[in-house]
Amino acid sequence: MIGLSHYLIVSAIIFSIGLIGVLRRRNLLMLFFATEVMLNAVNIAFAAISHYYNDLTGQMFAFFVIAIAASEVAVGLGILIVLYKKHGSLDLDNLANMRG
Amino acid sequence: MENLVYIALFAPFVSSLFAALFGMSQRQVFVGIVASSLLAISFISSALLAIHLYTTGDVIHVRLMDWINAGDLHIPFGFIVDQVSVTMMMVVTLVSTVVHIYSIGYMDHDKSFNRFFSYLSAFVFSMMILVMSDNFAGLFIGWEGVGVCSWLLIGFWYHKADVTREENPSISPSWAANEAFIMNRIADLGMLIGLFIIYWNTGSLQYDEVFAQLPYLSETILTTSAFALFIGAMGKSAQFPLHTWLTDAMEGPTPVSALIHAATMVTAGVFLVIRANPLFSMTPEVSFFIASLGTFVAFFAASMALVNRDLKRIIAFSTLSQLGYMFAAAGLGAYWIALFHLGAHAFFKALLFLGAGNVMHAMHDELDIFKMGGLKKTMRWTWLYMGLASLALAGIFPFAGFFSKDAIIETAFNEGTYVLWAILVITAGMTAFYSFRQVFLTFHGDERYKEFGIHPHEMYKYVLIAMAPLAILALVAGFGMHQYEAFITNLLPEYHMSEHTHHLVVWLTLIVSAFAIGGILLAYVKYAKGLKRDTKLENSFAYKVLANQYYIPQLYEEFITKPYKIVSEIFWEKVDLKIVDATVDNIAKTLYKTGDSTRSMQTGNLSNYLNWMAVGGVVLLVIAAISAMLV
Amino acid sequence: MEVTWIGVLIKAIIILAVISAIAGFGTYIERKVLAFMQRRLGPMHVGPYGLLQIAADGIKLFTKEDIVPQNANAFIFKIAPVITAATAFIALSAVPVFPDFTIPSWIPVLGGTFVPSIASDLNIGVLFVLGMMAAGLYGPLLAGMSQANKWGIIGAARTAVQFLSYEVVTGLSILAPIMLVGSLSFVDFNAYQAGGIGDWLVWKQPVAFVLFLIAGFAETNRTPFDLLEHEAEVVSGYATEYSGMRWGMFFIGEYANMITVSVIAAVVFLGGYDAAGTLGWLFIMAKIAFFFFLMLWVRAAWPHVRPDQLMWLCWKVLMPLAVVNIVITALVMMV
Amino acid sequence: MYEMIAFYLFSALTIGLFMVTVMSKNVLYAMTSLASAMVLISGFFFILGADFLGVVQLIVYVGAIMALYSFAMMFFDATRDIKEKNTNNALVFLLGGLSALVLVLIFAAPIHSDAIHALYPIHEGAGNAQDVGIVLFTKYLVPFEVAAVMLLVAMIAGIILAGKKMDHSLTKDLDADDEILVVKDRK
Repeated sequence: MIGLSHYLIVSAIIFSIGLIGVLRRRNLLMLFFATEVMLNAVNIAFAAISHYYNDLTGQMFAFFVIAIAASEVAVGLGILIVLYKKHGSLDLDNLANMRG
Repeated sequence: MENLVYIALFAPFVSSLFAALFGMSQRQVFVGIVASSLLAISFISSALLAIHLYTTGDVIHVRLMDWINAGDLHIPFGFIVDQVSVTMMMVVTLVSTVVHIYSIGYMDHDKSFNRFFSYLSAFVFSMMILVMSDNFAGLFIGWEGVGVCSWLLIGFWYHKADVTREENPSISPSWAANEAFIMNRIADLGMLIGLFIIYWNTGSLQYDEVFAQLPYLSETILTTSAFALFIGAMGKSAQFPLHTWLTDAMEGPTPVSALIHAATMVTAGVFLVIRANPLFSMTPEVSFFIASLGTFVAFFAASMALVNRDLKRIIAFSTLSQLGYMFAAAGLGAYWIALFHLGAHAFFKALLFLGAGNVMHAMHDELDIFKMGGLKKTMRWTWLYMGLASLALAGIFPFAGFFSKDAIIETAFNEGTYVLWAILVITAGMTAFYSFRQVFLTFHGDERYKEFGIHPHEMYKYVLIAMAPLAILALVAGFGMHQYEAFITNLLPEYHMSEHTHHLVVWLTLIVSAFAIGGILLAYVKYAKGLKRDTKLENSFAYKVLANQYYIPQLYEEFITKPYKIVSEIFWEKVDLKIVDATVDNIAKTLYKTGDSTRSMQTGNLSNYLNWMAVGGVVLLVIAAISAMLV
Repeated sequence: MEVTWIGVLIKAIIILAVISAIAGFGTYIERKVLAFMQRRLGPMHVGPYGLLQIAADGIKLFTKEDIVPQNANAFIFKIAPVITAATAFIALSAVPVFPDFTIPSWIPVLGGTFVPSIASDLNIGVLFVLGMMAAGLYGPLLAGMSQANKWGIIGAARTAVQFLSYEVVTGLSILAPIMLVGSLSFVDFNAYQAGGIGDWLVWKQPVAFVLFLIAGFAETNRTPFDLLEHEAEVVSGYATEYSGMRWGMFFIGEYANMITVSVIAAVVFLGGYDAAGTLGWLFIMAKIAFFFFLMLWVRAAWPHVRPDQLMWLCWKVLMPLAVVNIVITALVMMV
Repeated sequence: MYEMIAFYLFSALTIGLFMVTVMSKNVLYAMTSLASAMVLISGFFFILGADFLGVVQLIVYVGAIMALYSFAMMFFDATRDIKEKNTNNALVFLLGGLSALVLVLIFAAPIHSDAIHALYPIHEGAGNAQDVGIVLFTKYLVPFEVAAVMLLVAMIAGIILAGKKMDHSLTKDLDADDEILVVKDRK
């Protein structure tokens, strides 16, 4: 029988995959992808908890996460395009202007 | 009727806001006219309310809204129009209407004309709140409101620079304004404490509820609260030892002196004692202290007025002295007499000040009466007004001052406090003397101003006409005393002379009048023919003490201001710099060092930052896991 | 009747077989209808009245050389048509193509099996179909992006723009009927309009109906909105580099989507399979056929629009109309 | 039984696809695998009875968000492999692996679920869409409205960021073809 732990573990694994992506990617677009992976991982956990505790709050949060992802894409892609026009690349190493 | 209450209350507010709209712009005469009209509307409403109250006897009590509703504390924004407040409303709105019109002429050449009207109307609004509120909280708000407006108006010419005390005893308008404000704050602390005690013990600040609870309170509480409230009254009404600000407040424009520092605001202290009369009648010790202090101040202020050379300061000292009379009456339980004197005094004192304003205007802001004289020729109307007001102040029959002051002196006799009575009688004589010293020095004798190249001229016509109501009232107000007694004693306790006093009343009146007339005669003999300076007298010790206000301002400066400054400096150097600032600096230094040493982490590369973030996240996770295992 | 997995399987097979066949047959119909409307004969040479043209086309498609351009991303290039076809069929799985029936008991093995009207009756059927059709945009998109061809890229860009924009209109226009019915299930839609022709939602929601049809044309990439592969402008758009059966899959997907939109329009607005039994069959088939024919008819009658006109129509005309329609519906329902 | 099969199938597929997303050098592969994994995640939602969430995932995530990504990718060169310096790969995998390990450990440990109660229990009989609607428009009305405003703001921001002067580069006067010619000239 599949329990909550199964879903949470899958969610944790996917989250870690996303984390690895965030850490090793240098291309901003790929970073965005990795972020989406992490968001989706969290959504799985939310839906699973919602199901197993019979409480809709988890699903609500998943909805809001999706809404946030949508806003993030709208703004983030705009920034990416501006960056690309300005620097001709999306590589993070080229954008390190803020050295402390 | 309810609408009239709101009109009377808010017309000055509207006027203030309207004038404030033009506060930064050029002088606009219509601002003054609109403000005066609104004040006149307020006055008419008050008058209608007074007539209504006089004919029907209905006390109007309105509740605008719930103001504070927190926990057990319920303070509504309520207003009451009863015999006491309607008297005050009449006095305040009448005098302020006259002063507003007067100011159109007086402030004619001032570039901050509009701003002046805004402040002046704001003051009237605060004063109306003070007198109309049905609870101590509202009274306190008005109390602070008039304080702020007074500060603004005393310091109206804030751009004038500070000078030494020898040159000008009040140093500068802004200094005087600050002095007034700070002294009032000190006194307000007393008042606040009084209010807290009252609220703590009765659970309310509504007048009626508080007074209904008084019989159940212990002696100590009553005495403390009464005394604390009286400290507030002392500050606002400039009683000794908080009196120095009032004379310095003469730095403000003369209409301000007339309205605020003679007729209305300074009487707020007396009003408070009258308003809280149930409390004060239950605390005879405090009441007697009030009476004694009032008598002392009456004499004390009059003595300083004897030798002063500054036209406005003389009137200010006389204000102090008359306030002393009012407190004496209130302290002796004759509340309605105190209120009557308050009203009568407002009329003739405002008139006196406005007259002084005319003189000032004519003399190009010169205030030294030794440099005046013979102004009667050019300023006939002003002479008439000031002479009339001085007669009223001196208490000569049939002027208003005669009736009210005589009643106070009779009260002192009636209560068996013969010492107070004697002092008050002597003071009456002194009052007459200094008033007429001033009139004679200003308007009679040789024209000393000529050597200063001044060409005096009479004030505008409309200003003189506007002053007429005050003159008429100063003349006839006394005859309404019996009707007023019947009216006011509906609310205030009645006060009757004993049989014994009644028999002697003619003699008492004669004694007082004799002193007054004697004072006038003395002044006539000494000054009517011109100024003959008596250097021997002027160099005598007593004269110097009086001229320097008993050296009290100097004492304050020496024993309060200077030590305070020294203590402050010590604290600044020892505590603030070495402990507080050092702590803050060290925190900053630590942060700087930490930042310096960890700066290399900031490569500007988002990837590195993300790595660090992940390290932090993993550490947190591990901590969470370990703590979960431990629990 | 209990839904068994055998029934569902049968249904799925029926859908796959029938729709695939219709897709092939549809090309024939389309050519014929267009020809008649243009006063010519259309395919006539292969078989009687050119009926065997389908078979000839099939053979051609299957035997044509499968080309993958040199610089293309081969894997993506290969799966893109599959995505189109697959999403189109998955969408059909939640649509009631025919009424439910029981296989007569005289047929061996399967006799007595209940075949449901919808392969999987989700209670959010409408949204599911819309979602799958939305996912269908990946076919043209990936195809265009993977083929290293400028026409392809432009086609892909147009795909994204057109599908994303018109999804908004589709969703909004169908929202008003959803509000009236109070359910997202096609079965409930059918039941709501069971009372005969007077109960059809098209009478209550004419604006939504027209908007849905227009958006449906755009979503299925039909004339006058076939900008994705508009020959005169972008050669063949996303399909430029495709040949053979891969191209055929796009074709099947497009026809399947046409049928899906027709079915939704028929079920949501025109009463669905209202009468039970044989007549229901006929009715829904007739309705679907009508919408299919309508698409061909429009193709014959209307010219293309420019891309900017397409966007203008979507965002400045249709979407506001749809929103106003929803607001009015809501107000009417509230009152 | 079905649930178990579906779960393991979906889990394996999503994890695999996400691995592709994270590891692939090719943007198209990454995008495709991400989109398909998201479709599969909606499958998770359907298994969990969150039908509405599943459909929203399909329409919004797959249909809109990922489509937007791919649309934006057309501004960049999608077919070329991206070159990234991958320093410190060991650290990255250590961190990722460690976090996964710890999380799995935490979730695999027995959960004390007694104290947790449902605040908005799912009604028997009513569909998921109805349930979601009721909760969304009562308890979560304000967050819902805020989210709507946030989306509007994001939309405006996106338009302003991307839409301004789309037709010419801020830094370069040459377009890509001219650049190639310039390079050739230098040779």
